[in-house]
Formats: sequence, structure tokens, C-alpha cells
Amino acid sequence: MINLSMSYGDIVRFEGDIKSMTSQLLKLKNVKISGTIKFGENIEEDDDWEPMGPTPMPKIPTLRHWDFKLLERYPPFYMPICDLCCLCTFGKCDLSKGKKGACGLNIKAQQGRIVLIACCIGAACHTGHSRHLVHHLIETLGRDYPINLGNEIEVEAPIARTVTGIKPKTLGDLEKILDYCEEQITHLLSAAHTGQEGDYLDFESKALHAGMIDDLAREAGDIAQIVAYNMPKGDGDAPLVELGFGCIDKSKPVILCIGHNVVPGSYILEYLEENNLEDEIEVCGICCTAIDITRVSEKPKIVGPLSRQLMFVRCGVADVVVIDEQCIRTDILEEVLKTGAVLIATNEKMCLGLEDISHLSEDEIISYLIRNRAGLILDEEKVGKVAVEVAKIVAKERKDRKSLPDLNEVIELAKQCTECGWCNRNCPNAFKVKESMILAKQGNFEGFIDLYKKCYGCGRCETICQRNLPIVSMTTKVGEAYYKDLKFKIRAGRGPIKDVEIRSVGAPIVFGDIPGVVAFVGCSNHPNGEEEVALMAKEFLERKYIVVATGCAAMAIGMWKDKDGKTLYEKYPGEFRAGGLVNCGSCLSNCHITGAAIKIANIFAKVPLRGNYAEIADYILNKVGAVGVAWGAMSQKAAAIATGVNRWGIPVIVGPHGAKYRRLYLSNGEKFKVKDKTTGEIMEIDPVPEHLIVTAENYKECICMIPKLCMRPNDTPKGRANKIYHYVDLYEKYFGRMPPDLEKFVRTEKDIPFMMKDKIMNYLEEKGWKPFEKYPKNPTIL
Amino acid sequence: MINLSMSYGDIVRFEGDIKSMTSQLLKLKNVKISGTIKFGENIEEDDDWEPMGPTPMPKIPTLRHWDFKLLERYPPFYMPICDLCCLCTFGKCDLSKGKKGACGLNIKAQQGRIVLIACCIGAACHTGHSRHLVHHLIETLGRDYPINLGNEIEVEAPIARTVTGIKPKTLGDLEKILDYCEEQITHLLSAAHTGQEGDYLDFESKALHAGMIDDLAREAGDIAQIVAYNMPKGDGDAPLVELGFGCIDKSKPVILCIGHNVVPGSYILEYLEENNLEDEIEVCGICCTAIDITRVSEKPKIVGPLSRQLMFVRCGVADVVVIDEQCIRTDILEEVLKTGAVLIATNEKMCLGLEDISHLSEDEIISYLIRNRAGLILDEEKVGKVAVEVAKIVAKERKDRKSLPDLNEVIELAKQCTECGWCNRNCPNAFKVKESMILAKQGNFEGFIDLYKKCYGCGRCETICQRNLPIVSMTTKVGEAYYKDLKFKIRAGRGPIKDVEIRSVGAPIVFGDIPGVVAFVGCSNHPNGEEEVALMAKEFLERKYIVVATGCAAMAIGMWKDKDGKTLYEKYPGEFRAGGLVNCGSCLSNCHITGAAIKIANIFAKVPLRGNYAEIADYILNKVGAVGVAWGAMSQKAAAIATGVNRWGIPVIVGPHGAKYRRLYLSNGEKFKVKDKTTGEIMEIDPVPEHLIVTAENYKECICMIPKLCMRPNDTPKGRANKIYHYVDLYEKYFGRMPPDLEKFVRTEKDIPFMMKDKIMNYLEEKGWKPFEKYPKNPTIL
Amino acid sequence: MDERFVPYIPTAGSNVAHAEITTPTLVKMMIKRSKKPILILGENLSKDEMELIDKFIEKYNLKVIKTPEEMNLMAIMKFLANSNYDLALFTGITYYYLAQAVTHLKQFSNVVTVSIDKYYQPNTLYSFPNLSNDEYIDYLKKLLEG
Amino acid sequence: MDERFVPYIPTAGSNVAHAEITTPTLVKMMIKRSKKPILILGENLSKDEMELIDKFIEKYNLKVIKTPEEMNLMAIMKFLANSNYDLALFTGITYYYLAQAVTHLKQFSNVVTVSIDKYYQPNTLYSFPNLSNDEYIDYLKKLLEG
Repeated sequence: MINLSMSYGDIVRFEGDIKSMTSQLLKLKNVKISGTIKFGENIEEDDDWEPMGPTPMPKIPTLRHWDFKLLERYPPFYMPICDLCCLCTFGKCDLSKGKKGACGLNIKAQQGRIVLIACCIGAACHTGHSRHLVHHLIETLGRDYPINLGNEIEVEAPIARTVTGIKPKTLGDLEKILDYCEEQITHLLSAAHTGQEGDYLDFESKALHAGMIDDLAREAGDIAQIVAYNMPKGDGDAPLVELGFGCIDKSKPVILCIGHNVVPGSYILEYLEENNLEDEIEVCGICCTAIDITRVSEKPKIVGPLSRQLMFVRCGVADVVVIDEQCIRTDILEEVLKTGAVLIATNEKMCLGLEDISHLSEDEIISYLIRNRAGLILDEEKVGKVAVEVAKIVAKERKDRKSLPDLNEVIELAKQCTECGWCNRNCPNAFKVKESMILAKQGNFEGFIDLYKKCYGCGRCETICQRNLPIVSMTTKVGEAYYKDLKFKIRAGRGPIKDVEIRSVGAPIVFGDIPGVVAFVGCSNHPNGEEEVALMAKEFLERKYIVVATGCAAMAIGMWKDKDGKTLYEKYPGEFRAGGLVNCGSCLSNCHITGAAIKIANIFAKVPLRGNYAEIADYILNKVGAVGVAWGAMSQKAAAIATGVNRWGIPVIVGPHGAKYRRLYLSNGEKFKVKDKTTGEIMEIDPVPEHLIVTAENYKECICMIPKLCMRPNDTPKGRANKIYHYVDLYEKYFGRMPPDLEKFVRTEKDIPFMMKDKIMNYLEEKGWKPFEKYPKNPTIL
Repeated sequence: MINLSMSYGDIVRFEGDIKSMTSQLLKLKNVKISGTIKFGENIEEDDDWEPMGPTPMPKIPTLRHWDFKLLERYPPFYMPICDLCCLCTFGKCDLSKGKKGACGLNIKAQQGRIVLIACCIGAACHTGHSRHLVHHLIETLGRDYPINLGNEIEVEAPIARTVTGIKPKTLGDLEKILDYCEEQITHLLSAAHTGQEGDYLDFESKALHAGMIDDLAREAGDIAQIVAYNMPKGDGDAPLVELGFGCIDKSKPVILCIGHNVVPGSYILEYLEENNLEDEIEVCGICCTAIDITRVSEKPKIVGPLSRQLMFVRCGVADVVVIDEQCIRTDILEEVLKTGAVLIATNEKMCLGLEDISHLSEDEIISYLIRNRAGLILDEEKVGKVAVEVAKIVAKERKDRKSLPDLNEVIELAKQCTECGWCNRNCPNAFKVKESMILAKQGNFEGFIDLYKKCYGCGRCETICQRNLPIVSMTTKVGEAYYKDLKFKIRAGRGPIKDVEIRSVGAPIVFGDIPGVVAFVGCSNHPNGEEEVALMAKEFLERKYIVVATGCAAMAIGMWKDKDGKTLYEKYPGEFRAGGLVNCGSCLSNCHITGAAIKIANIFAKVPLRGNYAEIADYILNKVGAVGVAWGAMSQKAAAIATGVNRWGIPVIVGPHGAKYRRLYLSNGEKFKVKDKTTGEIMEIDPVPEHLIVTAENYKECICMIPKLCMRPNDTPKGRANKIYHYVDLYEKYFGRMPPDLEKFVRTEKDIPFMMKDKIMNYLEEKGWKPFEKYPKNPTIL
Repeated sequence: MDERFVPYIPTAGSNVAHAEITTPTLVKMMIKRSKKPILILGENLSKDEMELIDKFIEKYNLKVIKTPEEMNLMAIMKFLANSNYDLALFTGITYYYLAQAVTHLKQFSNVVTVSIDKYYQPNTLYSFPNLSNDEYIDYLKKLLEG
Repeated sequence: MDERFVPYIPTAGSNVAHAEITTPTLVKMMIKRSKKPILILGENLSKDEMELIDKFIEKYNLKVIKTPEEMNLMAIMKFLANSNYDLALFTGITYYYLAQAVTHLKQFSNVVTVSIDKYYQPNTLYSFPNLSNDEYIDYLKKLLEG
């Protein structure tokens, strides 16, 4: 009997009989050994890549002291979206205006609790996704399959190293990381139960922990898929792939993959390759699945971000829609069936009530799908052949099928509109739908043309329409007719940042000579179309910031062209350097952005990583001028990602709808206190970065906030002058005035950019500005 | 190097060098072994206790076919508590009257989603709790510590065996079970993310899966604590322990433990024993911690269920309040400090913003607490000495401290009442608080006396009171003054049901001769005081049902005395037999109730357990006449427990507030279809059990529903006649009439109890009743 | 806002759409217009109230289901949602329990639901306002007039 | 219910307590009674509206913060909650964004909040009803009268 169960960091006793032993290579049978192994730090000989730091595998309270430091400076600012709590049958309880609920909870703690639940759902989402990937890849490639990101990436898993103390060498090692994630998520979610945590700061500390787990889980998943599918490994020259409605070849059978999980799509690509069908069948994707299949092969095309999902499905271009998990419209089945296409669900997380036909043979599945038009196939390997063969058949059937009304029909439909105006009022953005209808009645499509550009296709206008007008279809048709040039390019997701890139930008970032790293991430549900994010990226690329992107934001950046018809991906290099535009990949790949910040601390500044969370985060907060922009952040995943990023000390800006997350971390904008590590002295400094997570009402505000949130206490005067230059220049460009709070960020005259000296000095005098007498050489809040 | 990572069911490759080996007892150093072990089914020689069934370690879709069978017969019935969804920043979305949300979701799926989230929180709570217990006990007792429940309990873990296929032999084996639970919870929670699951039936199937995980996690935790703390192991004669406000000796220093986790309390008991202080210090508890510390020792006393928490704290009897986790008032810190007592928080799930003083020495902690009155001690071993020594000091300080107003003060306070009436309106039960105030102004306490009995002390009346009157304190004072006899007895939680008990009741239960097993479980937040549950229990004990209880419901049953001053625990035996009153223990111990049903299938009917979920559940649904009553079910845990119980095929009745769970499983009350396993024939049968989860408006309705929900298709005519006898008799007793749906449950004349023949035949004739021509010998829905 | 038009337990409402206030006169009109009305009658009325309700039932020859005596309230809701009753009146049922139960009809049926109890019930389509005991007796009497 | 008194985006309200409808006359009275009023002014007004608002500011010599130009709206909320401004007027701010932001003041301050925008804002304490463009101009003019 051998009875071993180990979890990292434990002492394991084991017992067993050895009954047979052959040569050095043991074939064990009836082993009986008895003894004790200290499992954990000492388990691996070469596990001494770095001495273990103070907090490997932190539990809920382990990093609480760090969280409380952050929360002291950036206290949670709550906007309770509801006066009530309805989570248990004690309630509903009215918590408004200081009232307590039946369990004793107040409204601040309730907000923190809801944020915690959201972050747990987000973290569970990424952990479940990564678990699925790792499980699947271990089944196909084995537990020992090595994690090797190439010679240029030695710090392969900066988050895992820092958080868990594990340096993952094989896919099997990633399982230990995910075990840890699942245990933490369970404890965290538990704390949201009625009658558990009661303090808002502790809820926030737990939310920050959930965010960190989310970050860690994403890293495990992305590393697994990079090594298993041979995705680009930090390649700045990753290929440019096609993006946009316009690049889908409708003459071929079309397979559309929606979601986040690369596995089913990869089997489709494999089947096509094996059967030399790559040029016969069009494979395209929406949302992160799209990004990830283009990291596997250059052939598939990216339709666009999730905000274009309903519109594209309504187009009826797809013959087969393969869905996996996350960010898929929950009415996708109904929508796909309306177009005459076939839907294949492939993931236990989204079964949609469909019959599980996984046990059938591929041929049986194909005929089932042709008869029934939709089914659940949990054996992803079968999806390859099935999707392709069904697409071939369905494409023929559907040849003359029309899904959208034609323009005349749009006019006729518009004429049915009663002009009640509820479409405008049920629109999350209060867009002028009614007015577009009124124009369309006269054959004037200007309203719809504008709508097409701005709308993110949620369909709430339709659901409230008394006449059941298919407003999204009408919008889509007009868009199709009037936007002829929907063909773009995006650089395939390159994955992590190389160590060598970190070495060359480390100093200029830490001293402020590169004015900042701006990461555009998350969903594309912002109120004014994809273009806004592209224009923001452009602004900072031109100013030689490092611009990083992932997920739907990375697509949005590709959906704008300059006058020469070039996208930003064609104009700017893909390297992590000043003026570089780095598409890391899908939402999972967000880990490489925090990863880069960590690597700056480690590779450039030699701060030890292993189990050393707080010191690394403190370094980033004080010295790495990075800011995340989640302009269309929509989901619980986005909440978890942002909160995880915040725990590392990186500020985040969200769009106006982000206010519905209910909680920001805002400082009071007054002077901050830090310690100078060199002298031990506590001193007052300028309030940088000013907030940890903050909303911006619009594009202009966001653009002007970015340079400000890139400022850090560690900036050299030259670096700060550079950052101030952009802050002032952008404020003047977008608001036609000096920034109203500039005086806070000028520490001494040396911080004033030479070109703006007079102007700024005049302004500062007006404000009664006084320079700081000193500021810290080596700032820390620990 | 040794590099082993194992999870159940996997093939593990391992490598390592053996550099030194001493005798049979190996001291391993630089081991190098290479080989492959098939870990899982074949790992243990004696792992062939039963061949593996079809579904060990089921994933989300594995038992979906079973769920869909249940849900077809008992479709979810939704009562949407809110028209909106506010879970993502797409929203808030109005889902009322058929409208879809921005993600495409409809209101049915949204209700299923909320239920899933609640069940995940519940399951996380129990899993986290069990993980904490197992982790702690492995640290102190070792991973190999055996699981042995004695000779009379061979099937030690019926749930684990059925669900996972594991027969846990050591504490270490429980870790594998919890790993599985955590992975499943993560996947399940993920499915609740925006844009994942979209079908209400699949949400329900996932909720059922979460419920099953909850059941499994509870079993792991309760088994761990039973073996580690030597709690009663199925002992029908477990000692009677003291219960009630009245049994606390206020002359001694009093330590009050609140929550669910036995660990800190057990250290307090240990310290008292070691220092011969057992008679000097009074240790008492509220909620499940109270039950579990009395399973460790007979000395501590149970104050009462969670509904008495605020009242008892307000009494000021406790000098030190030790909280652990779950069902604790979230304003406990504020409440305890008001009484001058000291609060010790001991669990990462409830930190309450307190300073973590775990790293200090016990003496330092004591003086910290005396100065600061509250702190967080995560090293539970230290809690033993600290709580006791602090209690000694604080008790002296507090000697003359008064927490409650005296009766004259109550009158003076009442006089301040403006009679605005908002106390009544903010009371979850609309109790007549204002009227009690008005009476009290004249020194008449009748209103408050009645309130004291019925109120569950949520404090919502206080929070809305414009005059900030301490209504709960006033009620408590009146109760203290007018209820002199608050001393009761409860049988200490005996844990599992013995195999021998199962053998003797198996046949009579399955054939219906024992009319049913009624389990009173869950919280005590029912609108009319503890007594209701005791009276229900009494009713069924007198009728020779088997009555089982756990948690706060088990306490409520003890809080009623007959005219001789005896509680039901003193009047009825503690064995699992007709007319027995079985207190299994805390909420964790609910697992033994489903466990008993499983064991009936296994031990009596020889249905194989291992990895054989659906067949076991099908057996229970059709043949085991058990019903759960969660009269005051309040929390997400209760939602998870009930849903888990439902998946096993056991119906549950919840009190009127249970409607706020938003979802019931109701049949349409028409004939059901089953297959006769013997003949393969599909046939119509009587609709039993009629519902899977249903609310009752009041006590009377609940009592009359119990015998009905104990009916099963497998009842013999004699058995069914017995069940019908009680159904009719109770209906007549409580409603003065025949049950209005009786005709549905009389299959043939043989089902009619002899004593009621004429009456029932007359009734049936009126209703135009026709007998079934046949009914199945061996009913199944599989 | 007039407290009489706020749900008696203020958190009982389902958020966006709350019942319109109605009067005895309007209720009588609704009954007359209804093809198939029904009264769901709980246990919580006083003797005086019950006498008036009995007369009301008689006057309009109303189909009645007593709950819980004759049927579980949730089973009634399920039944009504699938029935051709077009008007359902409610009184005498535990306030918060009805509030929760009737959301089923609110979302999943077209039955016109009316609370004729003495507390304003937000989750029916129509409801009397919050009434004192005397006012309620008065309302019930008005139901019998004409 | 009158649609003019339903939040312009009907889901924008915080559930239990929604703004009381107010009028230009009442707003003028509130300003006069206020010790320290302030106007938070967004970017979304038309030229005509802006001209009238400018006159209104001048007439009452109002302290103004322009958002986002001068300050982030959330920072303004945080600032107001800790200030001694006793009356805060709002107009020209993205509707749903203000709806969310102002819940902070609703829960955590005693500032009297008033929306003088053209859409009924449920989460201030007082608000104009939903108005057409013409009606809104009319309301603004009334603010200047007297």
C-alpha cells in the first residue's frame, strides 16, 4: 500500500511495503515505506532557484497587512446600486441611510460583500477555465510536459513565483497552483455567507485576495496554452491577422467560435489541416476565443469583440456556431436557430438545456445536429470533425437564406414604430433609437448609421419594443450597407514580455523617462464604439508610452485606420518598448501585464520574487508607472482582474458604466505619507498615484487621467517633468486649459518641463504652490 | 529529487534517487525512484471493497440526466424577489414580464442563477469549514489518523462512498474529498458569470450539484471532528446536556462561543480541564458551536439557537465572547463592546477589521485584550488559555455592570415612543411592536412577553426607530423577568446512524410500516418562536415516526416542556427507530440524515453505493419515506443543504420566509409516471412524493404536509394505509376536515386505513375516485 | 410619499413595478368585467372582516380557494398561472408570504391580481392602500354596496 | 404611473427611496434657504441650455464645479460628503453615471441633492421630472424668474 497525499508546504508522512524492486528503475508493487518527507521548500533539489520569501501560498489573512496599507490611503468609495440586501431570507433588508440589516450588516459592508462575491465569480471563472485547459492538456500531453517559454523568458511565471513560491516546470506543476486557487476561492466565497465577515475593510481585503487569485489562475492557464499550442512566446513580431466583419469570406462555409476557451477551436483547426480543408472553410471567432485561435494559427479571422456578437450572429454569415465558455450571449441558442445555422455547445459551464450527445460517434453527432440544429458535445476532440462537416452541409442548405431585413424592409419596419420612446429609455446608454426610427421612416438612415458605430448590441431596445421591432437587425443591416470597409488588422497575441525587453525598459520606466505603461484591457462595452479605445491608444503611442492590450480592447484598438488605411498594429511595433503596441493576447494574457511589472521589480531591480508578494507590490506601487484602462469593463471577471491589478499597486481607470461595480478606491487627493527605505524617515509626498481605481465619465477625462496615474513617487525630476509635460499637453488639447490640480504633482521646480516653464510657474504662483523641501529616494509604504 | 503530484484517479509518474536507506524504516535523503503508479482505483489493495460504479467524482454534467428526470417531474417554480438583475455593469436590467437582459438572460434563468450562487456560497461555507477542520486536525493528529466510527458503523461515509467512490480511512483521505469539492464549487460558481449558463434547467442542475457537494463536504467535516474529538459515534444514549438562558451560572466568569467551528471551543475546554478550572468557569455556546462543544464534553451549556444571539449578548451575561465562523451577527463586535465584555475573533472568515494579534504570546494577548477589548487570534490553540484568563479578569471588572434596562426603565423608554409604527413595518414578521410599546407605557408588559416568545431578535425594529429605542433589550429584559423557567435539556449530538439501526428499520420504512422519517433541521428564524418546532416534533413522535434533528432546530425541539416539566429529549429515546428522537448534532451532521437514507438503500436493499449516485437517489425517491423540515431556514447554507437533500430524492418543507429563496420544486399534483423495474413497464402512479421543496404558510399547514410528503410509490397497502391514517387524522385535528386532495393518494381500497374506512369511502365517492388498476412493484424513474 | 402607498413592509416590493392603488368601487367594476374571477382567502382575517368577506363572496358568487386549508398558496399560484382565471383577489394571507408568492403571477401570467387586504401589497397589479382596522371594515362594506 | 415620474432609464433607481419631484419655484426656495449651495455642472447641455444655466449661476452667485473638466465626478462626491455644502444641484452629467455616483451622497451624507437636469433622476433627493427639450428650457427660464 502506498498512501501519499501531498499539498504544497506540508509535512507528509508516508508508509508502504516494498515487495519487489528491480534494478535502479523500480517497478513498485506492494511498496511499504515509512518515513517523513518535508514536502514544500525542500522537495526539489533545484528548488533553491531563490530562497523562499515570507508569504508563499498566502491565506486570506497573510497579506491583510498590505491590503490595509493600501486601503488606508485609498479607502473604498461606495456607490450602493441598491438600498437593499436580498441575499438571505432574513431579508430583504433596507440598509439605506445607516440602517442595519437583520444580520447586523451595514451598507458599506454589504457593498464590500457584493464586490467580494463578484471577484469570487470572476476568479472562479478564470480558475475553472485554466483548470479545464490544464486538465485537458495533461490528458493529451502528460503531466510532465515541460513549461518552456524559450531562452528569452527565464522568469516564466512571475505571478506564480511571487504568490505561491512555485516555479512551474511542467503542466503538472500548474495543478498545484490551481488547487491552491480553488481552496482560496472556496474560503473567500464562504466569507460572503450571511453572518460571516462583517467589516467592509476585511471584505475589501478578501476581494483583493480574490483578485490576486484571479491573476494567478490566468497565468497558469495562459502558460499552459502557450506551451501546449506553441503560441507566440513573447514574439514582438507575431503575425498580423485579419479582423472585422468585412474579412469573413461568405462564399465558404463559415464556422464561428464564440467564448474564451481555445480547445474546441483548436480541434477544428487541426481537422482542417489534417484534411487539407484550410482554404475551403472559413473559421472565425468573437471574443477571446477569436484571439486565442489566432495565436494557434494565422488562418482564422477575428470578427470582433463581444459587443459585436449579436450583430454578427444576426447577419447570418455563420453556418455553425461553436460556443465554449464566458461572455457568450445567453440567448445564443435562440439567435442562432433563427438564422438557420447550427449551434454546438462544448462546455459544461454553458449547457443551455441541450441534449448531451458527447457519447455518440462523430457521424451520429453530425446527423443528430443536422436534424436537431443544436447539441451539447463535451468531448471537444469530436468537435473538430463535427463542426467542419456540419458546416459544409448547412452552408449548402442555407445558400439563399437571408437573415437580415433589406433596407426597404428596414424602412417598412421603422414605419411600424409608435414612437413611444421606451427604446431610448431602456438603452443602457440612452442612445437616440427613437429618433433613428423616425428618420428611417423617411428612408434616412443617418440615425442608424450613427447607432451602428456606437451601439454594443445588447438588445434591450428590442426587448422593450411594443411592436417587437428587430432594432438590432435593422441597425446591423444599415451598418452592413453603409460601412464597406470593415477589414482591419490585429497583431496576434504575443504572450509574455521577454526578460530582455524588461532589462532595456526597466530603468526608464522606474525613473520616469518612459512616461508610462498604459494597458487597455477588458470588454468593449463602452458607450461610444470601438474607436474611442483606438484613439486613446494612438494618443499614447504617439507620445512614446508603452501601450499594452488584451482581449476585446486589443481588437477595438485594431478597428480604426488612419488616412492611409493603416491600423495602429501596422503602424507601431509589437515590442514592449517606448512607442510599442503590445497585444499580449486574450483576457487570460492580462497576467503578462502584471507579470511585466513584477519582472521590472525582479529583473531590473533585483527584488526577490519568491513568496515575496508585499515587497514586490510595494515596489510596483512606488516605482512602476503603469495604469490599466478597462474602458468597457462589464463583467465579474473584469472586477476580479481590476482588483487583482490593484493589489499589485497598479491603478485602473474604468469607463462610466464601471460605476455600477459599486466600489472605487479613491484617495482624498491630499499629500501621501511614505517611508524612505534608505533613511527610515516618514515623509509627506505628492499624492501619486492618486487613485487605485476610478471611473472616468468620458474619453477626454480618461485620456487626461492616464498621464496623471502614471506618476510615481520614484520619478526622477526629469521623469516627472516628462509626465507632467504630457499631462499638461493633453489637458490643453482636450479641455483647453491647464490641469486644475497640477500644483499637487510638481514637487520642485525641477519637475517642470522646460518647454512649459513660464506657463506652469505662472499657474503655480496663482495657486500659491510651495515646493517640497525633500522627497524620498527610495519610497515604500511597508 | 522526488516529484509527486497526485490527484485521485490519475496515473502518477515519479522519479527520484535513493541515496540512503536504513533498515525497513527508511530515512529518505536524495531519493531517486522512477516508475509509474496507477493511482486511483488500484492504489489500495483493499480498495476493492465494492466495484466502482458508473459515476465516481461526478462532474457538472455527469448527473445532469438524473437532475433532468427530477426537474421534469418537479419543475422549478419561481418567485422572483426582484424584477431586476444587477450582477454586471451591462445592467441593471429589467427582466420583468418576459423582458431579456443585456446579456440575453431571462428572469427564469436569472432566478436559477441566483439559486446557484446561493448554493455555491452555502457549499463553500461547509467546504471551507470542513477544510479548516481537516487541515487543523491533520496538523495536530497527522494525515494517517484513522477514521474509525466503531464496529457498529461499517459504512462510515455513505455520501463519500456514493459520490466519490472513496472509502475514507484516514484524515488524509478526507483531503482528496475536499479537493474535489473545491474544484466543483469553482466550476459551478464560474457558470454563474455573465454570459455563461443560459438555461434555467441547467442552472438548477448545477444548483443540485452544488447541493450534493455541500452534503459531501459536511460529511467530511463531521467525520473528521467525530474521530478527532471522540464525539459520540452513533450513540443513542448520548448524554443529556443543559440548554437555555436559565442554565447559565452567572456567578462564574462566563465564556460564550458563537458560530460553527468546534476548534477554539475545544481548546478552551482542554485548558479548563488541564488546569482544573472546569467548575470555576462557565462555558456556553450559541448555534452549532454550542452543539459541537457539547459533543466534546458534557460540561458546557447550550444557550440556544441563533435566534437568541442578540438577546443573550444584550443580557451581558458573557464576559468573553469567542466567535468562530458562520451565522454570527455581523455587528457582534459593537454589541459585545457595549456590554463591557471582550470579543475574540478566531477565524479568517470573520476578521471584523480587528488587529491580528496571533503572533503575540498568550500573556501578551491577554494584556492586549484587557486594554483593547477585542482582537483577532488565528492561532486557535492560544484561544484556550487566553479566553479563560481574560474571562477571569473581566468578570471581576464587570461585577456590577448592568447591560439591560430594568423594568422601570423599560417603561420610561416606552414612554419615549412616538407610535410612528415603523417598528411593526420594518419587522420581517410585522409583529406588533408598537402595540407592545403602548401597553408598556402603562406598565403592562403583556405585549413584550408575547414578543419575547416569538421574536427572533434581528433588531430591524431598533434600526428604524426614530427614537433609537433599544427594543430588543427591552424585550429581553421583559423576557428575563417573566420567563423564569428557561432551563431545558437536549441530547448531545450522537452523529451517524448505526448500521444495526438501519437493518432494523429498513424494511418498515421501505414498506411504509414506519410512516416516515421527519428531519427537523436548519435555522430557527421562524415567525412564532422555538415552540412550534417542538410541537411539530411531538406530534410525530407520538405517532411513531422517526424524528431526527440537527442544529438550531434540535435546540428548538428542546425548548418546550410538558406538564411534568420534561423536554421531548427526556421523554423519547435517542435511537433511530419508530418514536425515537435523534439529535445527530450540528448543521454538519445533516449529512447523517441523508447518510441514513443512503444506508437504507445499501445495507437493507443491497444497492451498491460506490460511485453509484443516481441509482441510490432513485431508490430513496421511490422507497424511503423521509422528509426534511427546515422551518426557519434562513441562509445560503440552508439553500445548499435543502438542494442537496432534494438531489437525493428527499422532499423538504420550508417555512413561509423560505419563499424568499425564490425557487421551489413543485409537481403539478397530477399523476406521475414511473417504470416498473421488474417488468420494464411505464405506468402512471399517484403523485408521491408530491413536491421536492415547498413552503408552508404556517405550522398547521406544515404538520399536515409532513405525512403526505412521507408517502412513496413503494408503500405497501398496509404502509400506505398507515400514512393515510396520519394524514387524515392530522388534517381533521388541525383543519377540522378531510384533506382536500386525499383521493390522489389512495391507490386502491387496500390503502384505506381500517379505522377510517367509511368516512374515506364516502369522501372518495364524492370525488369520483377510481382505484388504480395496478401499480409498480419496483418503481424507478431511471 | 404617502406612507399608505408604501408597501406595508417597505422592502416587500419587487423593485420596478408596484401595484396601482385601487378602491372598492374599482374592484367591483373589475369583478363585473371579469369572465372568471377567483378569491384566494387566507386565515388571518378577524371575525368581523370574515363576515363581510363572506357576504362579498356570496354577493358576487365568487369561486374561492381557502389557503392553506384547501390548497398550498404556491400550488395555487402555479394553478392560476396555468388556468383561465382572469382576475384573482387576495386577502387574509400572511403579508410577506403573499408578497413573495404572487411575484410568480406577476412575471409568468396575465392574471389580473388584486390585493383587497388591509395592507398595501406591491406585487399584485392592484392593491388597496395601507388601511387602519376601521378603514378596512369600511372598504369591505363598500365592496358590498351597490 | 406617470412616465414623467419614472426614472428616465427605469432601472436607474436605488430601489426603495426615489427622488421627490420638484419645480423651479421650489428649487429657488431651496437655494435661498441654503447656507452653502453648489452646482455640479456636466458637459452635456446644449448651447441654449448652457446660456440659461450661466445666467442662473450668475443670478444666485453659485459656486460651480465643472465635471469632468475641473474634477472627477466621484472625487466631487467624496468631497461633498465631507464638506459643509448643504445643497448640491446637478445638471448636464451623463444620466446613468450621475445616478450611480450620487448614491454615495444619498447613503453617506446629509447634503440635499437636487437634479435640475431634464430627466427624472431617482437617486437625488429631489429632481425635475422627465421633460421635453422645450419644457426644460421653460423650467430653466423659470429658475431665472423672480
